[in-house]
Formats: sequence, C-alpha cells, structure tokens
Amino acid sequence: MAEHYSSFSSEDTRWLLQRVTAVFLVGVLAFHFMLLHFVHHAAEITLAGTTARMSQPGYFVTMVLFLIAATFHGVNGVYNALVNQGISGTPRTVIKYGLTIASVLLIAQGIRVAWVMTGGNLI
Amino acid sequence: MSQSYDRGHIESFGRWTEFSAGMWAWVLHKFTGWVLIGYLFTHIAVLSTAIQGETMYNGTLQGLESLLIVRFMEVGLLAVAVFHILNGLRLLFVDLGLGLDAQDKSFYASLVVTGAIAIGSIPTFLGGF
Amino acid sequence: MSTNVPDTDTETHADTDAQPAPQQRRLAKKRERREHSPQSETSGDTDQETVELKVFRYDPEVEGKREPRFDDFHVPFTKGMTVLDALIYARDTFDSSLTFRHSCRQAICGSDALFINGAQRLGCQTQLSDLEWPVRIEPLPHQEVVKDLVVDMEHFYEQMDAVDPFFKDEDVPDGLEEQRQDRENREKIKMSTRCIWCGACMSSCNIAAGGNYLGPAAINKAYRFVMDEREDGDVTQERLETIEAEEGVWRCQTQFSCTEVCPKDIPLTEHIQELKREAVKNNLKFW
Amino acid sequence: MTLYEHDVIVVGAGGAGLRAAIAAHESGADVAMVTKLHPVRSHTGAAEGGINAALKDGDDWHDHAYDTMKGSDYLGDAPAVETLCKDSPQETMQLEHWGMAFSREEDGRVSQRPFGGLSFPRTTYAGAETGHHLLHTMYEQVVKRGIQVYDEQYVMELAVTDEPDPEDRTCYGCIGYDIKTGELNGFIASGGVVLATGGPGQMFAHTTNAVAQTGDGQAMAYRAGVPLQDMEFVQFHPTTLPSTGVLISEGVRGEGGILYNSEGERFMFEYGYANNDGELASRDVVARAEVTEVNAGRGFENDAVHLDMRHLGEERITDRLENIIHLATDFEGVNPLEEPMPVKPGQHYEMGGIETDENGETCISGLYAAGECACVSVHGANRLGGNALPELIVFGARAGRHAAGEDTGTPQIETGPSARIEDGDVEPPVELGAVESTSPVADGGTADDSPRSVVEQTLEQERDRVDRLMETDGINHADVRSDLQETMTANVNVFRNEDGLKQALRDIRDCRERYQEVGVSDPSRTYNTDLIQTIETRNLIDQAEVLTLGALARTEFRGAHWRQGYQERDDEEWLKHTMVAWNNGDPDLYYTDVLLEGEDKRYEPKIRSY
Repeated sequence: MAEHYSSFSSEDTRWLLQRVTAVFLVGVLAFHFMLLHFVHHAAEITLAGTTARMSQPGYFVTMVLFLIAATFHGVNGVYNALVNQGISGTPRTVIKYGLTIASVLLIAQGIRVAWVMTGGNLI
Repeated sequence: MSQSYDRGHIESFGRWTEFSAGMWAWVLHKFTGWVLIGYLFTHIAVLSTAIQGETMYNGTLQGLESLLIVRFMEVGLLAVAVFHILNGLRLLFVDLGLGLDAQDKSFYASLVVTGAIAIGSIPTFLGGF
Repeated sequence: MSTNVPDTDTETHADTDAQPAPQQRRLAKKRERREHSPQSETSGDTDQETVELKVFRYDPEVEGKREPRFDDFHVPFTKGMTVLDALIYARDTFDSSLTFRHSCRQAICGSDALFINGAQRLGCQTQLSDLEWPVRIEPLPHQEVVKDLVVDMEHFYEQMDAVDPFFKDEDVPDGLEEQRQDRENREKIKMSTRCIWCGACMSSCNIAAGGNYLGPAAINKAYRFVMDEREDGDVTQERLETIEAEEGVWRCQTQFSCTEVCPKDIPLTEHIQELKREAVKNNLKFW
Repeated sequence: MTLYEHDVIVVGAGGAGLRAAIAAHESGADVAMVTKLHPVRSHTGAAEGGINAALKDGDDWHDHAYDTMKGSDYLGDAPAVETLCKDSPQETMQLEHWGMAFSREEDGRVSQRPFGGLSFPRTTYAGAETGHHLLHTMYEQVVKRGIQVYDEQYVMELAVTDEPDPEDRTCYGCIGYDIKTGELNGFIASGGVVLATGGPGQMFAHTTNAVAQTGDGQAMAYRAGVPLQDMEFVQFHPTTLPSTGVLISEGVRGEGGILYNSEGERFMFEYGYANNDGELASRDVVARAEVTEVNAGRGFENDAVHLDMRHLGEERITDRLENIIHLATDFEGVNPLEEPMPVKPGQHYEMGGIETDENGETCISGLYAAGECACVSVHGANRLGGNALPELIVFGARAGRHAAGEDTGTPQIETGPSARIEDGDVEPPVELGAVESTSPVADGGTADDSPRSVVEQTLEQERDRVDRLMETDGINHADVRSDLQETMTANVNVFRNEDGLKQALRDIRDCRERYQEVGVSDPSRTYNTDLIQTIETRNLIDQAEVLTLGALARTEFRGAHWRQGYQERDDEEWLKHTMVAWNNGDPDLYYTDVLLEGEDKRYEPKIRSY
C-alpha cells in the first residue's frame, strides 16, 4: 500500500553517514578551534606556520578528511532541510546536482589549497 | 511545509510563541547549520589566498583579524559552532534512544553552555587587538 | 456577553431583510438570548465564575462565516469542568450551530483533538482550571477545516492505511491454539497500541504539515507490528521497507512535538528513533 | 443523492458491526459499513473489563452458560446463552489470530482473570483497555479486506415494505445522511441490513455511554415494526464521576477502596446494605445504597458519595490503578492520591433491545441486529461483567454470516408477533406513541416492493423530513433532550416506583409533543450536528417510552429492575420477556416466553445471590 512512496534506498545510508561524520567532526572541529584560536591566535597565523603544520602527513590527512566530512555533513544537511521544506520534482533534482557539484568543487579547491600549503614539504 | 489551507490571519496567530523546546532546538540547529556551511565555503575561499603566495595569505588573514567586526563575528561563529556541536551531541543521544525524557533539559543545557563558552572566549578573541 | 465581530451582525441583518430564512431568525434570537443571558452579567453575579471561550468559527456555506473569525462565549464555570463540557454548554445554550466532533468524553474515541491555547489537546481531557483564561479554541492546525472546529481527517487516515495497519501473519495455529507471545514483548508494544487516532501528533509536526510524511501516528502503528514477535521475519522486512521509504522515518527531525502532545503519552519520537535504528541494522546486514 | 448497492449493509462500526462485516465478507458477500462516526471512534473502545470465554483446561462452556443464566436472573434465553458460551472461545481466539494484544501469562498464553459472578477465571483481557484493542484489531481486519466504509454517514431510517404484519415485511436497505456534505444517500442491500448501533445510554442525564449512544438502530427497527425486548433492564454502574459520567473501574473497590457518605460513615456496613461484601457487593446493590444515602441527605455536591483509596498507598495505587489517577485528574479535577473521588451511579448498559433470534435476525426479513442494540437475549435482567464483548463478536459474526446467505442453523428463538403469549396489562397515564398521524417519521414504508423503489421512496420521505426540520422555526432539540434525560434520571433510575414511572411517561409525552416543534437553527448543510442531534433526540424519546412502559408494567424485583412495593422476584407471574411493538404509532405491550430449556438441560431458576 506504500507504493505511492518511491523507495529511496540511499536515505538510510545518508542518515547514518550524517551521524558518523557528526561524531568525527565534533572531535576534529574542537581540535581545530583550540589549535587555531586558543593555542595559536588567529591574528598571528602566517603561511609559514601553516606550512609547518600541513607538512606533517597525519595533520594533512586529518585536515583533508575534515574537509570532506564537513562538506558532506553540511551539504547533506542543507539538502535534507530543503527536502523537509517540501521541495520535490525538478527543483529538487536541480538542487541535488547543484549541491553535489558545489561539494566536489569545494573539496577539490580545499585539497588544492592544502597541497599548496604543504609548500612541497610533505614528507 | 506549506499550508494546505489558508485560514487567513488566524492561522499564523501566535504560532511561534507556542513552539516547544524540541522545536526551538530544531530551528536553531538548522540555523546554525546554515551559518556553518556558509562559513565553510568562505573559509576555504579565504585560505585559497595561500595559492597566491605568502604575502597575500598573511596580508589577508591579518587584515581581516585587524577588523573589530571580524573579531566579534568570530565570537559569534564560536557560539554557533558550539551550539551546533552540543545540540548535535544531544541529537546523537536521541538517535541512540538515550535521555529522551530529558530532551528539553538537554536543550536548555546546550544553550547555557554555549552562552558560557561564548562569553568566556571573548577575552581570547578580542585579545591582542 | 461580548459578541461576534460587529460586521457579522450587520451582515446577518442584511440577510434577514433579503431572505427571511427561519434559521436566520432563530440564530438572531439565540444571539439575543446570549446577550441577555445571566452569564453576561458577570459583574452582578458574584458567586458564579464564568470562563471566556474564544472559539474559531468558519462555515464555507453560511454568509458571514465564510471569513474565519473568533466568537466569544461566556460559560459558567463549575469544578471539574473540561474544555469539551464548556463547548457543549455553549452549543446547547447559546448557539446550536457551533460544530465540533465529540463522542466518548473519556479520551478513548479520539474525536475531539483541538488546538487549545496553542497546543493540541483533547477537549474532554483538558481541565479548564489548568488553562489560562480566556481559553482560545481552534481546529487542529495543518488540516483543512470543514466547519468550525471540525477538520478533514482524510489525509491522516490515508497515512495510517499506508503502513498496512493490520496483523499480517498468515501462518496462525488452528482452532483454539493461540500464538505465544512473551510478556516482555507484549510490554514492548503496549504503549504503541494505545493510539486512539486523534491526529494531535500529526497536527503538531511541522514536517508532516502539508506534506506526505507518514507522520508519527502511522509510524507508531508500523512500530506496533514490527516489534510484535508474532509476525514473522518476512513481514517485518516488508514493513521496514515501507517505513524507510522516502516519506518514512527519515523525515522525523526529533522535535518531540508529537510526543509532547500525545494524549495517551505514547513515546512517539522514541518509537520512530527505534525504527530508524532497526532500519539501519537491517540494511547493514546486506552490506 | 446517490444510490449505493451492496449485498450486506452493516449500520454501525463498533465491535458487533465490524465483526459482522468481516464475517459477511468472508462468506463472500459484498459488504459495506455505514457509520455516523469513523469506526475507531466507536464506543466499544471504552470497554475495559474483558471477554468471557471458556478457553482453559478445567473450564467448560456449560459452566459459563450456567453462570450467565444465573446472572441474568433467569431472564436469558438458554439457546442464546448457550450459543454465546459455545462460540465465544473460538471467536476470542480469532481475535488473537488477528493480532490482538491480549495480556499474557508467563508461558506466553493469553491471560484470564476472575470477574464477578463467574465460577472460573475466564475473562480474557488486554490490560484495562480490552475494548480499545478489540475495536482496533477488528478495524485493522476491515482495512486489510478492503471493506467499504462510509464513515460520518448517519443512517436516518430503514427502507422497509409496509405489509400490515411486521413478519411479512422485508428490509431492503437504509437511508444515510452524509454528515460532511448534507447529501442524502440510499443504500440498497440485497442480502440484508445488520444493525449494530449500540445502546441508548443518552436517554439518561448521567451515563458512562458516549454522546453518540442514542440507540438509533433500536428506534429505527422499532418504528419499522420490530418489537423492543426487555428494555426496562438497565445496568447502573455504582462508581462513575459526577461531572462527566466517566467510569471508575470496579478494580478500585476490588483493591480495597472504601465508600463514605458526607458524615464520614462507611455506609455499606454501617447502614447494613451489604454486611458481608461491603463495597464489593454486586453493582445494583451498591448503586442503590449510594442513592439511598444521597436521598437521606448524607451525600456530597452533585448527589455523589466519596470513594477513597488513599489508604492503599501511593505505591500500590500507581502499580495497579494508575489509569484511575489519570481519569480522576483529567475528568474530575481531583487527585485521588490526595483526596477522595466523588462518585455516583450512572447508566452503563441496556440489557434489552431489538428482538432477534440466535442468528441475529429480526422478524422483518433481511433485518438483523447484533451487539448492545440487540436482545437475543443473553443478559436477561442483568449482564455479567465480561459478557458484553463476547456478545459483540459471537452474534456479530452470526448475523454477518446469515445476512451473507450462509446457513447458520435453525434458530430456536421465535421472533415477532407470533411469539406472543399474553397481552400487557398496564394503564399508562397518557396516550403513547405517535402524536399525530403525520408524524415526521412515517413507519412501514411503501407498497411497491422492488428494493430500489422502496429505498427511493424512503429516501424521498427522509428528504422531506430533513427539509422540514431545517425549515421549521422551532425550539432547540437540546431543551427537549435535557428534559427527557432529567425525567429518566429522576424517575426511571435505580429506584423505581409507580408514581415516578407514571410521571416519567407524562414527561416523555410532553417531550414528544414539544418535539413536534423542534427546528434546526444551523442553516448549513455542512457538518450540521444540530440536525443529527435533533433526529437522535426523536429516537431517544421513542426508546425512553418503551423502557418506562415496560418498567411500569413489571411489578417485581428482578436483576437490575427494582420496584418499590415489589421486593421479590416473582417467577410465577413474571418469568417472561417484555415486548413493546410500535404498531404503526400505537405502542403495543405484550409478553413472550423465556426459554430455559438448554441443549441438554433445563436451567431451573435459583435465588440469585453472590
């Protein structure tokens, strides 16, 4: 009797990923904030310092994962919010692809920046 | 969420004031979420100045940091992020079926802790100005 | 007795001139009775407390009621009086066209879920003494109003039907043999079986408003069967597929509004969350 | 206007109606249900107690039948009682197989508990909300089968042919008023119409019954020519909340709750109403004791006495009587943990009703009745707790099957005027029945006997009736109804005497005359509850008259019927069923035999004492 509801099997995967990324982000975001606002004050940040941090492979990987997780969590959240507002049909498809493209661009740009920040010193 | 029926001015009569804790939590979570995703894009854009070299990067960052408004916005950003994190933790517990009876209390607690952290961080953010 | 918005009165008069329908005359008489009812002289009447009701009125068919409005009724208050009692008094004494659903008066038929002072409650279950006065009474938000306080429940019933709200096990024992059920399992589904289909939860949920989200009541109904050990695995599997479809459990934003308004204290949000976890567990198996 | 055609039309969607519809559907009929509420709003949902069924080892349907006959004060018909007791186990298990959430034993089997008047703990239950579960479980099955439900469709009248003898008449359907739109619709039933419309509790001011319990089916069948049987037997429950009539379960007294009068006396003992059982005496005894106290000036506000359970301690109360706390707080504004609850007797159940045989069929062919609106009779002069729900499912199913054309055996109970054994001998103080020949409700129907034209002509007649009610510039039905309720409560309550009953008949006559002048003030055709209630009020008047007439005639004390000056059960004179037939507007009181002869034994009347 539920035939008129189209099945959307990725929904529970997205729901779960949203939670998993949330847990990851809570930890990393706290670390990020502490490091860049309390340990190093934002005003004192220079590319040299950034490069020093980014050159550590662990830090680099964490930041890239941080970026990917945050982008997924944020963009998926935005998409859910819009769906809950009742967006459906073509606008919904457009938004879905629009958001996907934006995510990919953001992640690509982020990784590119991170790579530049290593200054080629990544060990 | 569109109204299926227009009750005119009567429909909107006092609705917002009658929201319960859980609904406010939802509204604030959405709001802070939007702010954070907006910030994420901006943040990457700002950091992208690193591609144009050290001078540009350092100049941009220090230029921004020298603006009082930016410092205040940072406090706001912290508050937004802290709330989103705390309420997110609350929601994770709800997803696990824990503490559902205290869902309103945990929301109020998130608000209080957010406020405390935001106020407590003011000296750090505005310091060295 | 304060009365309707003034322009309604003039409208009614104009009507009476044009077409002297007996109903209009009777309504006018009633209004007069309302004006002169002893309850209106609150100041002179010291030992009788009156409660003021502000009641939503609308009728697509009746001139003067097409534009929604609020009518005031002053009802003598007695100890133990409920919102429904006051509405019945107002209808039987002042205005017999005041329309609302009600039947059992004891919170089991689920007919009289109303929006009372900004919250979904059963009229029969709500003591006037627990409310701030004047008491504002409206039909359930997010549902079409048929007339006055009566809303169209069709969508709610459709959502209930969408989860196959019936026991599906075909493999039942013969004759007088029962299917065994653990006490614990019965306890597990107990709260979910208490639903009286009043629609308060659905009306309180801003995700369900106007959309196709199954809504708390229907998901709770599905929960009642998913958790019932008497139904076998295949059926449970089918049910999980229904509730995790696009308009199913994932739409729940854990705002708890349904849980808060449920007149039978069903932990709706908890049930929905449990089904989310069931669904995820169920799918993890196939990864 | 639309004409709908189905094999079987079930009117009312409570326990009996749902069961009848499922049964007819399983017998292959095209069934439709027509109900003035949505099915899940039906008052079956308010039943708390349970379903009596001889299910377990050591129990036997014969014992259940014996208990029921004794409880009925020997006014039950043995063939009906035995049918009930024999079918109940199977029907109860059927509910389990449909997923009903019965309370369970440790081993996972359904629980049964003891109940008043039963020789074995055979009351199958689902918490204190058995009726709710039963109603929802059966509605679920209706949804599963895709049975057509016309909800919020008020059946105003039956479409019956108009032969002089009711036994020659045929019922071809009924007329429904679509409450939401104000449209009148005809329902043609080729197999039969099953009435399952519940009791007429609303004729009393103070009742545990829902506002919708106006006995519409009884009144319609009565005017169509089916006699109403044993209507004077009304069960009053001793503990209902005074402001709403909400039931406070017997469980409170079972756990040790105590009744006090306004002088702080435990009157059940101090005034000798029941020195052995005290508060736990049978329902009728306690109800009469409470009224005696109030009449003697020892009552509280609202004619109540106090039911105190505070001494049981908060822990025990929350553990076993939690719902009572909610009921008293929500509906009376009294916290029973802090103060005693005011209670008074309230109308609870109508033992009598539409005369039917064991297949639920009435003397009009094609017309069936089941549930509280019917009188098969299984409850006789007094219903045992836990026997109402099995009646719904047993006789609902039988009526449904029979209407669908299945052979359910030859009934032993004879119905209709031919069962008459003697005429009534009572002088009513006023004329009874129709006020004038052109009463808004015509009885009988029409000569042309094609089903469609019978329905169409009844439809025309009902359309006129609605138009007249809408156009009349008259008084409000609510005034008439409240006068009726007041006189019934004052004079036809737990205590009855000749003067009071005669006064009630005069008042009912007065209501009838004033009813000629009622008009509907709400001009709208959309959801006009004013109109529906106006029609219901007419139905209540008809039934109140039958009830009071039967009570006036019966000069004995049997079961729930107490008469001043006649304090004994009189089997010589009164071991017979009261029948009242509408008789085209001139009510006719007569009597029929009680069948005490069972399948393999005769139930000899014994003193009913517990």
